[in-house]
Amino acid sequence: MNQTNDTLLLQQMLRIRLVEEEIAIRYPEGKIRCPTHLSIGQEAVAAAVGLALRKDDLAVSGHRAHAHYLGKGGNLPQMIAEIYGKATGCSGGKGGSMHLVDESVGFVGSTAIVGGTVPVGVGLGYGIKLKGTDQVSCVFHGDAVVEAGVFAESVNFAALKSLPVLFVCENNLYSVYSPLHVRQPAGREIWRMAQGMGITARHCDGNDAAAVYACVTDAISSIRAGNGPVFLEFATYRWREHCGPYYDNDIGYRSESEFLEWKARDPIPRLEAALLRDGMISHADIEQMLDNIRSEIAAAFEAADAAPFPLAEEAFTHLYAQ
Amino acid sequence: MNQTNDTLLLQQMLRIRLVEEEIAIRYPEGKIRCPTHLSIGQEAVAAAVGLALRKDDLAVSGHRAHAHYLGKGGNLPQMIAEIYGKATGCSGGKGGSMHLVDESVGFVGSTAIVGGTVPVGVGLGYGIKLKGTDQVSCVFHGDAVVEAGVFAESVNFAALKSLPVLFVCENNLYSVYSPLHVRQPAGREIWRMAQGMGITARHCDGNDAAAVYACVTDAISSIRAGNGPVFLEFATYRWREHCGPYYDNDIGYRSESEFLEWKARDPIPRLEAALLRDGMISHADIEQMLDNIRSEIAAAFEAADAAPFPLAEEAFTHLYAQ
Amino acid sequence: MAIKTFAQAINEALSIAMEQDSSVICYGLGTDDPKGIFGTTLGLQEKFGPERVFDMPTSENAMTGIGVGAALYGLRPVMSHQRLDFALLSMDQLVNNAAKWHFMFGGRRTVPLTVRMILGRGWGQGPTHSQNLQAWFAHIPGLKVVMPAMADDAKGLLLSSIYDGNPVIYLEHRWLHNLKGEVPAGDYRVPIGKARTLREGADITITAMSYMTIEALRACDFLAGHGITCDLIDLRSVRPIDWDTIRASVRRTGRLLALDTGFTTGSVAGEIVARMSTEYWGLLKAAPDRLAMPDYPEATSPTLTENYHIRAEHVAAKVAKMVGAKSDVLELMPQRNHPHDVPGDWFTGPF
Amino acid sequence: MAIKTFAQAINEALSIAMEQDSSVICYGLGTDDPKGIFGTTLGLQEKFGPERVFDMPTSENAMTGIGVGAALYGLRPVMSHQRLDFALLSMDQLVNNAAKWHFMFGGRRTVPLTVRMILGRGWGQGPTHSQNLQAWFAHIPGLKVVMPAMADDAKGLLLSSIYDGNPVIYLEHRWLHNLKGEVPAGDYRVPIGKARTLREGADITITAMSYMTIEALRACDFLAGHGITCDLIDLRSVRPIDWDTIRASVRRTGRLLALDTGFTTGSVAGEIVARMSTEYWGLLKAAPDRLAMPDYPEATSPTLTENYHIRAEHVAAKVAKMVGAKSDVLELMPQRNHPHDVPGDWFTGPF
Ligand SMILES: Cc1ncc(C[n+]2csc(CCOP(=O)(O)OP(=O)(O)O)c2C)c(N)n1
Ligand SMILES: Cc1ncc(C[n+]2csc(CCOP(=O)(O)OP(=O)(O)O)c2C)c(N)n1
Ligand SMILES: [Mg+2]
Ligand SMILES: [Mg+2]
Repeated sequence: MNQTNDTLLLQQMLRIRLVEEEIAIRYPEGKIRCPTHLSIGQEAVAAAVGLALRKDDLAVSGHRAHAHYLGKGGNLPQMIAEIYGKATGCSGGKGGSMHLVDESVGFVGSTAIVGGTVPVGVGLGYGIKLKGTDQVSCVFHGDAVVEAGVFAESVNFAALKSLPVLFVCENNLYSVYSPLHVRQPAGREIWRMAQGMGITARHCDGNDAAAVYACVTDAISSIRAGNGPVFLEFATYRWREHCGPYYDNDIGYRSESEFLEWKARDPIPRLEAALLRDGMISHADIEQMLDNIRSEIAAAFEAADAAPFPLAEEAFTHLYAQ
Repeated sequence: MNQTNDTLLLQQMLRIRLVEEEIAIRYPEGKIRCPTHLSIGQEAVAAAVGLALRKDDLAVSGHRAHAHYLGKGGNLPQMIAEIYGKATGCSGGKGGSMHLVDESVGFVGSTAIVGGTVPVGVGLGYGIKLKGTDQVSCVFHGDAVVEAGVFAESVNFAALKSLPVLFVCENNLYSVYSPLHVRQPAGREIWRMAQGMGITARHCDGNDAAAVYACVTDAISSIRAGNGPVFLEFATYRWREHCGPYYDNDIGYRSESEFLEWKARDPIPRLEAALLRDGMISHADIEQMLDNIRSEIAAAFEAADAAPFPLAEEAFTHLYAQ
Repeated sequence: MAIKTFAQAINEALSIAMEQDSSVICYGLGTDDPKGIFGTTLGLQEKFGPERVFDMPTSENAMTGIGVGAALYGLRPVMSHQRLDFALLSMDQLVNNAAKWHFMFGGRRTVPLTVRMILGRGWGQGPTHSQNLQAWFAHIPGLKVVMPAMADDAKGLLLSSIYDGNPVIYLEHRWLHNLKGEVPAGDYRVPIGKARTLREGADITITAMSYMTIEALRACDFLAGHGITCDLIDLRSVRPIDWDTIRASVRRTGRLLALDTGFTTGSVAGEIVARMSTEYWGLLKAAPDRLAMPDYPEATSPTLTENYHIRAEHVAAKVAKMVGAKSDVLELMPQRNHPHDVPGDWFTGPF
Repeated sequence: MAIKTFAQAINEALSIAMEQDSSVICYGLGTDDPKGIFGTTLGLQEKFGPERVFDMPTSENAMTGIGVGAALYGLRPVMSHQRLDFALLSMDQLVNNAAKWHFMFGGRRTVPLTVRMILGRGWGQGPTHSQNLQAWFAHIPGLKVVMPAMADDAKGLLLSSIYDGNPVIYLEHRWLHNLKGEVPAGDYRVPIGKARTLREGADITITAMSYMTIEALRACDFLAGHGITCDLIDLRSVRPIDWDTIRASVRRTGRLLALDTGFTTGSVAGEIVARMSTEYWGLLKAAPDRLAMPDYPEATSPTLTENYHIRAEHVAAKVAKMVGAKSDVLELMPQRNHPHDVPGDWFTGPF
């Protein structure tokens, strides 16, 4: 198989999907003992953005960060180990699912406070600008983040200083169980609001991986060309419950039919079908891809399960840097 | 003299101007011992908004609030006494220049943290909506306030709930000594940003008292008609130093020529000339007006000067409501 | 009296307040969602409508200021944060506005605002979903701070908070929500600023609050079986602190151990030790002491919380040492049979 | 050594750090304006350019997070707040991000961020321009907190803060800016976490910080003239606290008076009393005590601050009482000849 961007995109999406599904399967065993937010249904954005960014570009994210971490090239075994609370985890077990880091690929960190890393990403952008590199700092965030004052403050500063920051907003219509209409005014278009704050902004179908990729690539070129920050809004949908492994269309805050509509827009079969149609990939290629991913995942979970826990005394380390 | 709205406007502006000038004269005596921010040059907005609001409408403001308090009908002797730190002050000496209140006319309070009363004004609006009255809650604020995250959060909620809130932004180009261009992106129009956040927004020359009045009256009708919040931006200019009684065009953050340009747009002679031209008022009327204001002011300062200070033990009262 | 969970008691208090007073409103993230803030707000929107009970944008600071404004208008808002940690975004409105409004305007107005904050713990909540910063609020003149441990107090203190003329921070520990107790019916109020002595004893005064009271109870009951009797004072309010009750007890026992669910340094427990040391240095029979969380954030991995929290056995060991008893009685202490990072077997995550 | 004001010492420290290390940046409201944050940042933008020295939008929370991000990128940002009170808007970024980043990512990264906050007082600063909330920061694991009183320490602690790998809160009292002292030249550093004993004596240990140290000095020097000698420990850092120095002194004097510029309840002074009471209950010769601000906001009117702050005469009176001396010597204490609400006659408002 010829590794084009599109096949890489597919592969990334599949990898994220299967990792998240495996976490969902394992969660009820009670060995993953931390709040865990899955990205199933939203893989296109993470995969495309990750692919469009260079390895030395930087990224930060929030509570739902597995996909962003993996898309950016983060180390899978270290992520799974972290979720299991093991000493071999990317944060040594201190952080869990909501605190991922892989500096070797520019994934600077994800944290658990809504909006908390938005200014951090902008500060990275300030560093980039000051040092004069052509890196980009990418801030992954959800639709609720734009309600946080720190978002407006951060966008204002990024625009003021024309910083190399890419804001990637995954609008999945919900914040926990709260639909947009109880949080933002009717008729609000998030990307237009960002535009009103003074930055270039666009929106795009977040379940069309190729379109996301094109849109992000454009934005990144513009940023690298020194044209300042760009805000991108992607429409997408989270399939499972906000936090935890299950489906929850039955509990009343959204409908099974809404879910099914969005499931029909699953970004993976969509890209798969296009690639098959165009002869870019064969069914056998896909099987091969899946096999590779499955064994990678199996190995990661096995290693995580087998890895040692941090010693209890490790709780009292790393408070201050020397 | 026939007390039309326009003559009332003039009278309000003159009254505010003369009060502020008297404070400027007295400040160096060392009896006014608190940070004090004068509104000289910006009287049109406070006068027009105060006149357009009903007495039972509510208002909040920030550090530069004398004009807003007076415009809304606040008690002058109590304000001067408060600035002098006297027991007869509107806040009993606890608050000083930056903490004015006169509930009898709906002036709910001004405070010293930039943006601090913006959500308070929105909360008043929520109360109004819940109780179903047709009051309006007016939030006076400066151009720096829109940089504070709490502004975006407050506007979002006001728009979401369609609250009866009037945002009055006096854009005087500076925050302390900082011009707009070090704080907000080039090309930013504040009112358009507010629009992007989902609320009705307009802008207007803040030194044309009649235009301000027309604009505010429109906005208030729309709000009372249940159409939700309105944001108004008024271009204006502060003549004296940010805090304190002096001119400071010599210290370098802005130019004498800029000041002179704005001084030429002084809202008071502008309205005065129009009224004289249209025969709405005579020179004698104006003299009479000035005389009345001067004696009112003299009396207020005399009373404040003569009033007792709060007892030192009063410092330890009013911590908790019973 | 009916047996209710702590969460149900909160729900009942809200419902009663909203029923009898149309100025009470209730909002916060998830207030009307299917989980109803761990069950505490379930059914309220159905009963009182979406104008009085509502979800909110993720705008903690403005929504607090909006509560201040609504309170100034004459409402009695109850705002909830699913974690105290999120409320860090609202310190300006809480401290610069809510706490000071009455004072800085010379007593002209009052701000009857109640802010509920849930204290997270366990199951990998991690560094930013587990902070117990009561010491911060207790340091601020103008705020009141309550920390109920028992279901009846959860109800009684919430009703008192709502009807108090001042801003009250109501801190509820996630590990208490499922605990049950007898809860008086109707508009039951527990006065803010009054502690409750849950056990009486001669050997030592123990002060505790919130979930730490539960651990302290286990320790006291165990020790009582071995001849060591403790005065266990459940503070219930940490601002104001009921000094009279503490004084009376310390005067009697001559020993003091202050417990706290927060970081040790600068804790409310430290304040109690400090003040009692100053006032009663002459009559203390032993050095006063405290047990609180270590001066580290709570990490995520289950093994990293094994030695982190103060449990009944630590309290018992400390008391034994302070009263000069042999501490090998501790080996007799019954062990818990559920993992250390959950309040009970009923808890299976994720939040 | 040159004589410099406290503000000049800060300016010099910033200039030296920026000169020798291009990763140091400096920002905050008014940083490059004609007043240069009470003179502390004057001339820096001219020397180091507008990319490294800049004003900012009134966005305290984001600008703190931006400092965290810049620090993670490898810069050493110094952010300034003209009043601590404004920094209340940034507690989320300071406490949830800056303080915890190193810990919650298992030590992978460090956040060398310095946040200067100015403590207001007097001339009607009023309730929200005068808060001394060091107890808050000192309660947070992961933060360091320094509070210099002397010009040399102002310089030495600022340089140490900038080069520390951790977030440091640097608290400077407005009433110190014009005080003068000898300031060593060059890259002079004072270690964070080390106190300084400014007066040695036998009768009592006094701990103080920031402006309170100035008042304590006057008290000590007056008392020394009347035969009462004090160990005066200027804490300089309030997290970490230099317990060794305090311990050594208390062991020697057997008496402790902790002073604080913050609200009494929950103060750092209380923490010192608490810990020393626990550790040294057996050897204290008198009840340990503290003097701090009352548990009320600072009001605006000059008469309302007359009895609000702790001054040298209060310290002297308290010490006299604690050591059992006749307190009528206090009548001999020289009176200040400037009004109580200004640091000196040079101050004529407005800010
Ligand atoms: C400041 C803050 N408030 C509330 C929360 C609780 N919370 C966790 S995730 C979340 C929803 C965020 O929604 P969104 O940004 O749309 O991301 P999504 O979960 O949809 O991916 C909320 C409210 C939090 N973590 N931080
Ligand atoms: C949160 C906060 N940050 C900084 C300050 C200091 N400060 C006082 S007034 C002011 C300027 C505000 O400018 P603007 O809103 O434009 O009002 P203006 O003074 O021009 O009337 C600033 C920054 C403050 N009071 N509060
Ligand atoms: Mg969402
Ligand atoms: Mg302005």
